Amino acid sequence: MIVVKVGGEVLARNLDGIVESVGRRADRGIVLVHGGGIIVTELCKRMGVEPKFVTSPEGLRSRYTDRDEIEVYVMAMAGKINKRIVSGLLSRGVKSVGISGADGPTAIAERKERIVIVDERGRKRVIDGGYTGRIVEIRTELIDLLLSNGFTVVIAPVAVDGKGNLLNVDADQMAFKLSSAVRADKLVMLTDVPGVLINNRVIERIRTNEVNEMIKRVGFGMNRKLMSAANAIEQGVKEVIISSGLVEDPLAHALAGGGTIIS
Amino acid sequence: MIVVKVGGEVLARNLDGIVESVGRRADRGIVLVHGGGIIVTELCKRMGVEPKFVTSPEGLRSRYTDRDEIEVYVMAMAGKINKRIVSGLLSRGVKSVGISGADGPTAIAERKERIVIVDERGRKRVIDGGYTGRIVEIRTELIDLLLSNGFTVVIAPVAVDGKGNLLNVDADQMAFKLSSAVRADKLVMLTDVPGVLINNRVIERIRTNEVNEMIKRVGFGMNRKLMSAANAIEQGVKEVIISSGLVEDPLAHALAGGGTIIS
Amino acid sequence: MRVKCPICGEPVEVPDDVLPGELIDHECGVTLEVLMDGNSIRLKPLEGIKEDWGE
Amino acid sequence: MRVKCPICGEPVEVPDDVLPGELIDHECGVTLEVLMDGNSIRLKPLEGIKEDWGE
Ligand SMILES: [Zn+2]
Ligand SMILES: [Zn+2]
Repeated sequence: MIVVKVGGEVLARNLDGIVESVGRRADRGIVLVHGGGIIVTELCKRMGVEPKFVTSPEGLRSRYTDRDEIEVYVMAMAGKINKRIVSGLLSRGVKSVGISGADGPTAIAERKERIVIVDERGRKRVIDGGYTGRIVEIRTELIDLLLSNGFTVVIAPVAVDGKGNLLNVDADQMAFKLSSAVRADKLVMLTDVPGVLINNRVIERIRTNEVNEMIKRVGFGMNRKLMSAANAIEQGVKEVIISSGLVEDPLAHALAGGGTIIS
Repeated sequence: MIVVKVGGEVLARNLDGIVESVGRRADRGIVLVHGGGIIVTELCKRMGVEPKFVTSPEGLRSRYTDRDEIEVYVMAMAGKINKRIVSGLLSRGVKSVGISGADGPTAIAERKERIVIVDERGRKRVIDGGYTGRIVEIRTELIDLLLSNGFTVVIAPVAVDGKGNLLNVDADQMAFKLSSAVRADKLVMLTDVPGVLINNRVIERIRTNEVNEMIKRVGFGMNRKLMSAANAIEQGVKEVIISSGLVEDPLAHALAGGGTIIS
Repeated sequence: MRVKCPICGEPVEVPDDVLPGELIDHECGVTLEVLMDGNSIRLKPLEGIKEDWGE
Repeated sequence: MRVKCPICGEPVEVPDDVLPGELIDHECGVTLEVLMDGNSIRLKPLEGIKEDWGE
């Protein structure tokens, strides 16, 4: 059984290619975790929902998901993108089910109830933490049931907390935690780069004990992926492949060693 | 096992009441089909998607679902409303799964590929039929699997055709066809009226052989419901209850005989 | 503008402001659909309309 | 405006344009959260912030 994560950039440029590639290997048992940040941003714009940012007392600026934005986020992720992938698989004869982490429930997250920010006047204030969550538990009952009955499972990066709040969770983190929880043979991360790059060369293989050294030499997004990959392998995933989602048949390419294998 | 259909008007006014009522009886096995037309219309407005209407050569004006509108429809139905119900059930400790008719697939529909309209210049023209569908097949595999494993199933009125097009389908029709397909004990239609009204009085019971007589005496929306109800009963549903979704504990009220029973 | 009817061969009067998909009932009894490809116009008997929709 | 510190009892200077949730570090070392109910102002030691978020 393999978990595939595909980001919003890749979906925007190659949705059909991804769907085709996943569909061809559906009999292996595939859980596809999708992102879609670009599409959320675009939709927010169309609906006049302004992106909000907050500044922490340490000066760190970050995106803030308020009540309006989580609504758009859920619609775009669990509605638009998720169902487009499902119907694409279906048109290729692959039976699939699209869920979010709230269904089952499958992904339970914790939200920051309150956060401290520095406001426009330069004064510290405590505000509601918004609707971003950190996954604290994966329940595999629903996914196991669907996979063992031959369905390809497509998951939107939405989680739920104990109070029933829908939360925005990072799709990478969802893929890592999910692949650990279901003890996937492989986790394939399809990105818009060909793998882990150092001096413009793709590193073919990284052992978990080399990750700490490696993360100093790669960019910010990639170092988080590497740390999470090492973590997932410690939790029982056999290997993580970071590879391009923009090539012909991205899964064949990834499984044939095109990209970086972390093991 | 019972199928419950709840319309958009009722959801807009009493979503929590419906969720609470369904949650209390989850152990009976419930499939909840929801509408949400009001929310789709509102969202279209916010996104600047104008509702479109077409006129048939017979002079009949009807709503037209174009490519922009089906996108909003899917997001609102399968994203916003569906996940809000699922998370509401979850916060009451009820494990549930929200799907659309495209998942599985569960509801296969046929769309009108081309339709004849009379255009603004008064001339007949043939145009693409848009994204409204008529359900031609219900596959119960996914629903059966979920129900038999203790999940409450929440279904958005989205279907799919053989080419993978997502289609807008009438939630009433979905509920009727679904309850026939799964051979439900009961189909409960929760509406914004207290039942089938004649001279302002709720008719307590209607036999299927009385339906033809009855439909002349009720309004347009209700006569379609009555015809479909009679049809569902012929197909094996034991009874259809048409009842208010706006009272306290609407399912208890319906199952205790509050409303109109068709059998 | 005049185009030959593909069924009876007689001329069909096509309005100058015709749009793709426009339907013209010809005197021989056929309903013709206007197909446009750039500036060229073809007429084809109307097909593929399901009358019996039911909902 | 001056309000009594709930920890040390000494006066705390509160700006006139204060907003709900605003934080004031008092000289006794406590961080106070401003709670507003209509026009009345209360100060409460800040609680319920998880520092260790990790992501
Ligand atoms: Zn002719
Ligand atoms: Zn003090």
